[in-house]
Amino acid sequence: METAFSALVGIFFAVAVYLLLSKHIIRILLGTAILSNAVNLLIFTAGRLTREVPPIIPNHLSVPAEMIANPLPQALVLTAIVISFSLFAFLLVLTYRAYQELGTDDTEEMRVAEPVDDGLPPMGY
Amino acid sequence: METAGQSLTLFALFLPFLAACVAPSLTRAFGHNAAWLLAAVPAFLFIHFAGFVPLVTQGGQAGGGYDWVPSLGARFSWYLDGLSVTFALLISGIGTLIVLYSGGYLKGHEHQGRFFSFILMFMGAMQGLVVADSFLTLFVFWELTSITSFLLIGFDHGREASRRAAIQALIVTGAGGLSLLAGLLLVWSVTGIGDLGTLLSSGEAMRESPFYLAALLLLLGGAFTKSAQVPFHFWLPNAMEAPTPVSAYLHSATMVKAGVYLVMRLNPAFGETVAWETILPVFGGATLLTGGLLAARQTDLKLMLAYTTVASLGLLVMLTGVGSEKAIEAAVLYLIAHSLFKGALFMVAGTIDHEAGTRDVTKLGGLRTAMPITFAAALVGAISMGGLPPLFGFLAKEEIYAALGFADNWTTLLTLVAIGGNALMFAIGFAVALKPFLGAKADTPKVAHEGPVLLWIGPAVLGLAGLVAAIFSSWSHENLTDPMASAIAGNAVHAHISLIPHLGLPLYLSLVTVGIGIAIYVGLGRIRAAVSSVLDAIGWGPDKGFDQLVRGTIRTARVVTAFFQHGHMDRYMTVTFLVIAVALLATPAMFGEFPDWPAMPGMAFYEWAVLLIAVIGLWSVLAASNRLTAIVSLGIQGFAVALIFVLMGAPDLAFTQFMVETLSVVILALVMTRLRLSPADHRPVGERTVDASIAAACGLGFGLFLLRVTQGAFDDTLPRFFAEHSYAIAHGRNFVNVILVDFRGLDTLGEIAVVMIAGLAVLALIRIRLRSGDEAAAESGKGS
Amino acid sequence: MAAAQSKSVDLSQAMILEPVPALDWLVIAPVALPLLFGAVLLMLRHRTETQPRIAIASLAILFCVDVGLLVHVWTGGPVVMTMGRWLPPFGISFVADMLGATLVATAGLVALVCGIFSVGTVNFVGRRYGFYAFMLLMLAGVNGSFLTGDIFNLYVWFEVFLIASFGLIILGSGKRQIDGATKYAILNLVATTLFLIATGYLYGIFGTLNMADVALKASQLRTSAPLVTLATLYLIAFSMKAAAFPLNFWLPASYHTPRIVVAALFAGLLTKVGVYALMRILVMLFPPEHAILSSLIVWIAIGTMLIGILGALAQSDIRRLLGFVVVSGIGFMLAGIGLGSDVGLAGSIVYAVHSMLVMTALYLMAGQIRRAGGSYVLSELAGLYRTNPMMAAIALFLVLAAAGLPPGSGLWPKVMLVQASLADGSWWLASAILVTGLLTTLALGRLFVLVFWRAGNDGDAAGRTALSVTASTQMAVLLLCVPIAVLGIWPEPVIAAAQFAASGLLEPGAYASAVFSAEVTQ
Amino acid sequence: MSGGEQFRDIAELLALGLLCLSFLVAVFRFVVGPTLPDRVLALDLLVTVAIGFLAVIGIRTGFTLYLDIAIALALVGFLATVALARFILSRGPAGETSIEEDRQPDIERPK
Amino acid sequence: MRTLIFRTMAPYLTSLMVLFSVFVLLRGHNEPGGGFIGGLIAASAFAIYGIACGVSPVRRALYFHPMSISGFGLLIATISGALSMFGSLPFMTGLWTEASILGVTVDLSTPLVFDIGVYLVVLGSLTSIALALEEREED
Amino acid sequence: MILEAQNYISGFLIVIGAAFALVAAIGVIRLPDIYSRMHAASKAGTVGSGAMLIALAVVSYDPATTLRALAAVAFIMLTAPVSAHLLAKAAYAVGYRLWDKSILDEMPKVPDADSKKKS
Amino acid sequence: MSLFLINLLLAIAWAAVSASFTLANLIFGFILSAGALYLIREQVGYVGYLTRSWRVISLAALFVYELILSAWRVTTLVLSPRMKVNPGIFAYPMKVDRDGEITLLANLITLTPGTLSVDVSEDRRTLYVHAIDCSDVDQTRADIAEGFERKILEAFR
Ligand code: NA
Ligand code: NA
Repeated sequence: METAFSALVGIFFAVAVYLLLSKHIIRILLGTAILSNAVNLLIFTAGRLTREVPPIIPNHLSVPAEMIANPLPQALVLTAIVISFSLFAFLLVLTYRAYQELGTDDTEEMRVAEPVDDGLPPMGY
Repeated sequence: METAGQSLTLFALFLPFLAACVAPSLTRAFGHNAAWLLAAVPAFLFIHFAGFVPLVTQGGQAGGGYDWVPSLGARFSWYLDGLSVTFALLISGIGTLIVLYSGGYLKGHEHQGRFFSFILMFMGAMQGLVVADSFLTLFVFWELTSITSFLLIGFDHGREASRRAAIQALIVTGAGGLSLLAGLLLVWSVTGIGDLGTLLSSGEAMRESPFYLAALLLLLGGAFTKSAQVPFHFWLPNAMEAPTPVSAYLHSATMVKAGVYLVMRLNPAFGETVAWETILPVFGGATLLTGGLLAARQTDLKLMLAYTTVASLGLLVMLTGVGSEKAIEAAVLYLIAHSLFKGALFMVAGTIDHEAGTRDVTKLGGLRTAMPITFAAALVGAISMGGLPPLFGFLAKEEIYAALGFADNWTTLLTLVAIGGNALMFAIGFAVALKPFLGAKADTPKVAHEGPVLLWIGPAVLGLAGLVAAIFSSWSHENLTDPMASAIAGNAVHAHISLIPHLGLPLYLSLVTVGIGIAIYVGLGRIRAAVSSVLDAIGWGPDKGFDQLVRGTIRTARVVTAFFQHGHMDRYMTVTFLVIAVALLATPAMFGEFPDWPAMPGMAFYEWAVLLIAVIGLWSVLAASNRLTAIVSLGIQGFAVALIFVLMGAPDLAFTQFMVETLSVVILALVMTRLRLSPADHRPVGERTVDASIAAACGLGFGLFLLRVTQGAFDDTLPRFFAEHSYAIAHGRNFVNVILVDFRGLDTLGEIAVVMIAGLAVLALIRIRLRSGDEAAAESGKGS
Repeated sequence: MAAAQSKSVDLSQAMILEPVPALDWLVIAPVALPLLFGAVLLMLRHRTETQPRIAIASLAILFCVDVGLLVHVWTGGPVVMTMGRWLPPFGISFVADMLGATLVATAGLVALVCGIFSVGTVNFVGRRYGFYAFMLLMLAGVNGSFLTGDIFNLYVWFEVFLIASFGLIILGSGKRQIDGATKYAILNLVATTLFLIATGYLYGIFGTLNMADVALKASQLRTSAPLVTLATLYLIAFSMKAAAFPLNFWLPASYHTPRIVVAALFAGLLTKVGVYALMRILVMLFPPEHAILSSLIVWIAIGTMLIGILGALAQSDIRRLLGFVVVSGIGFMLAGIGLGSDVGLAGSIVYAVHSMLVMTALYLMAGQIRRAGGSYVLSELAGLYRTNPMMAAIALFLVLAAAGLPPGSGLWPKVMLVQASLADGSWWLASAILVTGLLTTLALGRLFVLVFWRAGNDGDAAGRTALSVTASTQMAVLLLCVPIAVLGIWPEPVIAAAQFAASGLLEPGAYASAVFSAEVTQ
Repeated sequence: MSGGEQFRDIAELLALGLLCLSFLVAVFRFVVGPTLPDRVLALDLLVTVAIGFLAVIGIRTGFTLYLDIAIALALVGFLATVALARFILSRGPAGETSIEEDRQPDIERPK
Repeated sequence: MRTLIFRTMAPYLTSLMVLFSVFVLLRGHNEPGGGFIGGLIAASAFAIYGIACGVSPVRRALYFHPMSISGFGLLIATISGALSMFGSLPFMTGLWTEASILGVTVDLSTPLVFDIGVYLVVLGSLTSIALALEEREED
Repeated sequence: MILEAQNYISGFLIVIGAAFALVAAIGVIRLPDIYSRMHAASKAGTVGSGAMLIALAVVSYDPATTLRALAAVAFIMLTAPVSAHLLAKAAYAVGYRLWDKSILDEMPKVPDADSKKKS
Repeated sequence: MSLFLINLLLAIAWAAVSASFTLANLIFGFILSAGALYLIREQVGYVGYLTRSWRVISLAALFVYELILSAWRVTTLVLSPRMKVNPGIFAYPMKVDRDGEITLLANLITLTPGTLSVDVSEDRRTLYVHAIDCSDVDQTRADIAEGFERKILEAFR
C-alpha cells in the first residue's frame, strides 16, 4: 500500500511543482493547494497506513481492541491542513489584490518591487 | 603589579575619548580657548608616559592590562618599551601642540568643538595603538585610527574631494586593517600567542612556521596601506583635504607612522629573514623615490609636504627592512626628526594658508617680513628636513648613510636610492620653507599677518625641540633613540652620532646629497614640468585606479546582482526547485539511500479507484483549457484526498478535508468573480519541457524518498502511548482530538494563531486600498 | 479543581508528577504572553489610540520576561517544560537553552524598539488592521521557534511568524508592497512547506518529533536510515528561510516594500530563525550528516556573503541596499555553521545577535532618513549632517557596527569567524569574510557619505515630504544603539553566552538530559 | 457468517463498485465539460455520491461515525455549488467566452 | 444571489448548520469532530447566509465583529492553557471538573474550553474572510 | 431474525442506492444539455444517497445514529433542490443556451448585463 | 406551530423528569404530551393542529412517492438506448404567494419527475420550470396545480 501511496505522492508533487513553475500567480496558487495536499498525503503515509480503522475507542472499551490507524500523523495533517488552508486563503486574496493593483497576474509583468531598470547608485562621493 | 599605575594607564588611554565627549560642550562654553583646556589632556598623557622613560632607558618594559574578553582569551593590555614609549611621547607631545594649533586655526569655525572631539579621539586611538599589547587591542585601536581619520579627512565634507579622500582613506586603510587582522589571527592560531609582548620574546616561533610568509604578507598589508607605501601611497596626499592641523598631525607624527610602528614592532619576531630584508627595502625604496618625484611635481605646499611624507615613510620602511643595528638607529633618528620637522612644516603651511589665503607656492612670496616667526620656524624645519646641522635631521641623515654604505651591490643600490630621495626632500623642504617667504611680495587673497600665538607656538616648539634634541644628542640618545632602537632590534643598541661631524663616507654622501638637492631646488620649475609631462603621458595612476576600482566594483555588482536578482518570479521558482530536485536525486545516489524495489501493493478495487480519481483530478487541473476550469478541477483532487482519508481510517481528516475543500472552492469563487484572467498556461514549449522535467524530477525524488522511508522499521511508541492513555487520563475516545487539544495542544494553539492572523491579514488586504500617492502618507504616519 | 483523574491509573507512566516551579513558566511565557496580548489587541482593533500603549506595555513586559528567562538559564542551565505534563517525547517540550534564551531576549528587545518606533509612524489604518496584533503574534512565532523542543511544533511556529509577517508586509497595500508581498509569500511558503515535508520524512524515519529524542535515536539509525538526504532537505529548507545563496532572492525582492518599521522587524527577526533552525536541527540533531554537508555550507556561506554585499553595492534605494546587507550577514552566520567548530558556531551566534540589533537599527535609521530627507534613494538624498547631526552620529555608529569596525558590535563575530576559519584551514572563507567586510565598509561608507556629508540640495528636499524626526523614533534608535555599543565595547557576556550555547549544540547531552530528566528521576 | 451478513457483504462490494463507477463517470463529465456549469454539476454530483459512499463505508466498517461527515457534506456540500453558481452568474454572459476575451490587453487597470 | 428561493431557505439552513457545528464541537473529544471542524461548519453557515441575504444581516446576527470573536477564541484558548499555572502544573495541562446542571453531570475541562477557543477562532476568521470577500462583491 | 432482516434490507438498499447514483452519473453523461443533466443529478443522486443513508439507519443499533441518518436524508432533500435551482438560474441568466432541439422556452430572454447584477 | 413547540417542550420536560434523554424516551414523551394536549384541545385549538399535521404528513407522503417515481423515470430515460427527450422551459403561474410556500413548491417541483425550477419571476407570480418532456405542457401544469400546489395550500392555509 505504501508503494502505491508513494507513487501517488510523487505524482502530486510533480503536478504541484509544474504548476508552481508557471508564470501566472493563479496557477502558482493552484500549485500551492496541490502541494499542501501532497504534503498531507506524505505525512499521512510516512506514519504508515492502516485500513479503515479510525483511531477512536468504541464506547464500551477504554483502550482500543484492535490495531488502529496511527493517530499522530492524522493530528499533524489536520494541523497542516488548517494552516495551509489559511495560507491559501491569504495568498488567494493577495493575488486578487495584486491583480487589482497591478492589473495582471503574470509574474513577468509584476515588476513594481524590482523594476526592470532601476538606476545605478550615484557613482560619485 | 602596581594596580594604581595600571589603572592610571588605563585612565590615560581612555582620557582622550572622554575629553572628546566633552569637547563640543567645552567649546560651546569657552570658544576657541577651550584648546588650552583640551590640550591638557595630551599634556597629561605626555607626562604620564614620560614617567616610563627611566624604566625603558634601563632596557626595561612595563606591561599591564585587564581581562577584556576572556572567552576569546583577549585582554585589554598594553606593553611599554622603548619603541612604544617614544611613540607615545611623540603622539602626546605633538598632540598637545596640535590641539593648541587647532584652537587658533579653526577659531570661530562653527564646528570647532566637533573638530576637537575628532582629533582627541584620533589621538586616543593612536595612543592606544602604539602601546597595545594584545593583538585585539592593537587591532581595535588600529581600526579606530582609520575611522577617526575618516572623520577628520571628511571634516570639510561640503566638498566632494574631501568626501572622496575620506572614503579612499577609509577603504585603503580599512583593507589594510583587515589584512592586519588576518595576519594577527593567523599568528595567533599558528603560535597560540595572542599578544605582542610574548611574541617579541619568542621570535623564532613565527619565523620557523610554514605560515611565516603568509602571516608576514598579511601584516605588511596592514602596515603598507597605513604607511602609504607604493602602490598604496595615493590616499595620503588626497587626505590633505583635511584641515591643516589634521594633516600635520596625521601625516607627520602619527597615523601614517602606525604602519612604520608596526613594522618596527614586528622586527624582532619577523625580521632577519630573506623575505623581510627583501620586501621591505624594495617597497620602501620605491616609495621613497616615488614620493620624492611626485612631491617635486606639486605646487600646493601641503601636497608637497604630503608627498615628501610618503617618501620619508618609504625611507623608514627601507631602513627597518635592512635591519642592521645601524639601520635601525638611523630609522629611529629619522623618525623622530621627521615627526618634529614635518609637524612644524605642516603647521607652517597651514598658517600661511590661514593668513594668506592660499597654499600655492607659485602664488606666494615675500612673506618673511609679515610673518617672521613663522618664517623662522619654517626655516628650522627645512634645515632639519634637509639634513643640515645643527638640527636633529642631520643626525638622522648621517646615521642613514652610515648604516647603508656601499657594503655590497644590494646596499649600494639602496644607498643610491637614499641619496636620490634625500636630495629631493632637501629641495622640497627648502622650497616650502623659502619660496613663500623670500622674493618679491606676491598678491595673496588675504593680506598676510603673523598668526596668533596659537598658530605659531606649535611650529616654534617643534623646531626648538629639533634643535635641542640635536644639541644634547647624548641625552636624547639615552632617553629616546637607544631605548627605541633596542626595542626594535630586540637587543641593546647604542647610538653615538652627534652634531660634531666626522669625516667619512656618511659625511661625503651627505654633501653629495646636499649638492644634488641644491641643484634640484634651483631647477625645481623644470623638474616639475618634466615630471608632470611624464605623468600626463602615462595618464593613469593608482589614485585614478581607485575610482576605477570603486566604479568597476559597483558596475560588476550591478551585473552580478542583475544575474541573480533578476526579478523574474518564475526563474526564482525554477532555481528553487532545481536545487530541491538535485538534492532529492543526487544525495541518495551519492550516499546509497535509494529505496529497495517495492512489492506490488495489495489494494481493494475501490481504493485503486479513489487513487485514480485523484490522478485524474490532478491531470484535469493541468489540462484545463482555461484557469477557471483549473480552479474547479482543484476540487476533484481535494475531494479524492478526502476519500483516501476515509478509506485509511482517518475520519477527522476526511471531515476536515471535505470542509476545507468546500470552503476553498467558495473563497476561490468569491475572489475569482471579479478577476478577469488571461488565458491558460502560455509558456513556450521549451520552457514547459524544462519545467516539466524539473517537476518530474521533484516528484520522483519525493516519491522515492517516501518509499525508502516507509521501507524502514517504524517506531510506534507514540501511538501506543496515546492509545493507552488517551481515554484513561485525557478522557477522550477520539485520539486525534485528544492529541490536538491535549497531547499536542500547543501545536493547535499555534495553528489557531495562524488562522486568526490569516483572517486579519485578509481583512487588511481587502479593506486597505490606497489611492495612488497615499503610500507616502501611510509611511509618514499622519492621521493617527 | 482536581488536576488529575482519581481513577486508579498509574499516572507516573504517562506524566511528570513533580510540581513545576513557578520560574519555569518563563520558558513558555515568551510565547503565551504575546498570544494573549495579541488576542486582546485584536479585540480592541477599533481603539486605535489605546493600542500602542497596550502593545508597548506588553512588549516591555515581554522583554523583562525574556531577560528573566536568560538569567534563569544562565544560572541554572536549560529550562524545560513539557506541555500538558505528559512525559517527553509524548508531550511537546519547550526547552530554553542558552542559544534559545539569548535569541529570545534579543528578539524581545528588537520588538520593543520597533514598537516604540511605530508609535509615531504607524497610522490608524495600520493599527486598525492589526499592526500590533501582527507584531505580537509574529513575536510569539519567533519565540516559539527559538524555544520549542519539538520539530513539528517548530514548523507551527514558523507558520505563525510567517503568516504574521504576511500580515505586516501587506499592511499599507501599496503597489510595491503587494508585488513584494506576493513574491515574499510564495517563496516563503515553498520554504516552509519544504520544512514540513522534511519533518514528515523525519517522523516516518524516527517515529518521534521531539528533538532530544531524535538526537538520541539518530545514532542508532545512522546505518539504516536515509539521514543524509533528510539533512539535505532541512539544509535547503532552512537556507531558503535564512535567505542563503542561491535561494536568497525572496528577501531583496520584498524587504524594501513594507513600512520601514516592518522591514526593521523582519530584518531583526525573521532570517535569524532560519539560521537558528539550521543550528538546532542540522548541527545538534545530525552531527555526522552536518559534517558531510559542511564544506557545501561553507561555499553557500561564501556565496551568500559576496552576493549579498555586491547586491548592496549595486543599489540606490537604501532599503534595498539594507536588504542585501541582511543577506550578506546571513553568509557570516552560515560560515560558522559550516565550520561547525565551537568557535565558529559561537561566532555565528554572536553575529546573529549583532545582526538582529544592527540591521533593525539600520532599517529604522533608513526610516529616519526618509523622514528627514524625504526619500529613500541615495541619489536624492544629501546634506542631512547639517540638519540632523545627532542622527548622523548614530548613523555613522551603526554603519561602523554593520561593517564590523570598532566600536560597533560587528567586530567581534567577524574576529571569531575569521579565527575559526583560519583554525579550520578554510582560507577561502576567511578571505571572503574579510573581503565582504571591506565591501560592506565601502557600501555603507558611501551611504553615509552621500546621505549625510554630501552638500544638501535644499530646493529638492523641500519638494519632497520631509518631516521632522520625532523624539520617539529617535529614542527607539538610540535604545538599540545602547546594546550595540555595549556589545562592541564589552562583548564578553554575549560571547561567553554564545560559547556556552555553541557547546550546547555540539554536545547536546545537557539538552537531552534536561528534556528527559523527569524520566531519569523516576 | 450468516446468510444475511454474506448478502450484505456482497451488496457492499457491489455498491462500492457501482459508486466507484459513478465517481469515474462524474469525473469524466467533469473533464469533458464542456461548459463551466457542467463541471459544477459534476462536482455537485460527486458530493452527492460521496455521501452515499460514506454511508456504505460506515455500514461496511461498522463505524457509524462516518455519518457525521455525510451530514456535514449534505449541509455544506451545496455551499460549493452555490458559490460556483454565484460565480457563473457574476462572470457575466457566457462565462467561458469572456475568458477568451481576456486575451485582449484591455483589462481595466487601476490608475 | 438573492433569489427568493435561496433567500427563504438560507436562514433555516444557517441555523441548522450552526446547531450541527456545535454538536460536532461538543462531541469532538470522543467522536470525529472538534473545534476546527465545528468552526469550519459554522463559518460555512454564515457564508451561506451572507451569500443569500447579504452581509449586513450576518454582521447584525453575529453582533461582534468576526475578528473580535476570533481574538476572543485565541484568548480563551491561551487562558485555558495557562490556568494550570495555579496548580504548579505545566502549560496546557488538562484540568477536569464535573459540574451538575439540572441533575445531569457534565464534564467541564480546560481541553473543552480550549476546543471552544479553537471553534471561535476558526469561525471568526473564516467568517470574516467570507464576509469581507462577499462585501467586496457588493460595491 | 431482526438482525438478518436488517442485513437483507440494508444490503438491498445500498445496492439500489448505488445503482441510482450510477444512473445519475450516466444521466449526466448522456443527457444533452446542462438543464437536462441537472434532472438526473438532482433526482437520482438524491434518491441514491438517501437510500444508502437509510440503509445505514437500518443497520445501526443506536437510535441516535438512526436519527442522524434520517436527518442526513432530510438535509440532502433540503439542499439539493436549492443548489439545482441556483445553478440552473445562473446558467440561464448568463446565457447558456438550451439544447438546440429543445421545443419550448417561455422564460424571458436574458436582458443584458445590467440585470445580472440585480439578481 | 406554537402548539408543536409546546408539545416539544412538554416532551423535553418529560425526558427531564424521567432523567433519560434517550431518543426513545423523547419520542415517548412527545406522544405522551400530545395526548395531554388533546385533553385541553378546546382551549388551544387542538383540532386544527391535528388536521394540519395530517395534511403535512400527506404532503410529505406525496413527495416521497413522487421522488421515487421521479428517480425511476430518470432511470428509465437515461438507460433507454435511444433517449427520446423534448426538453424546454415553461412558465407556471402560481397560486401560492408567500415566500415560504413558493420556495417549498419550487423545491418540490425540482425533486419530482421531469421538472426542475429554474427561476421565479420578479413579481413572484410565475415559476419557470425546465421539463425533460415538454410535449404536453398544459398537462404538466395541471399536475402541479392539482398535486403539490393544492396540498401546500391545504397544509399551510
Ligand atoms: Na518557469
Ligand atoms: Na488544502
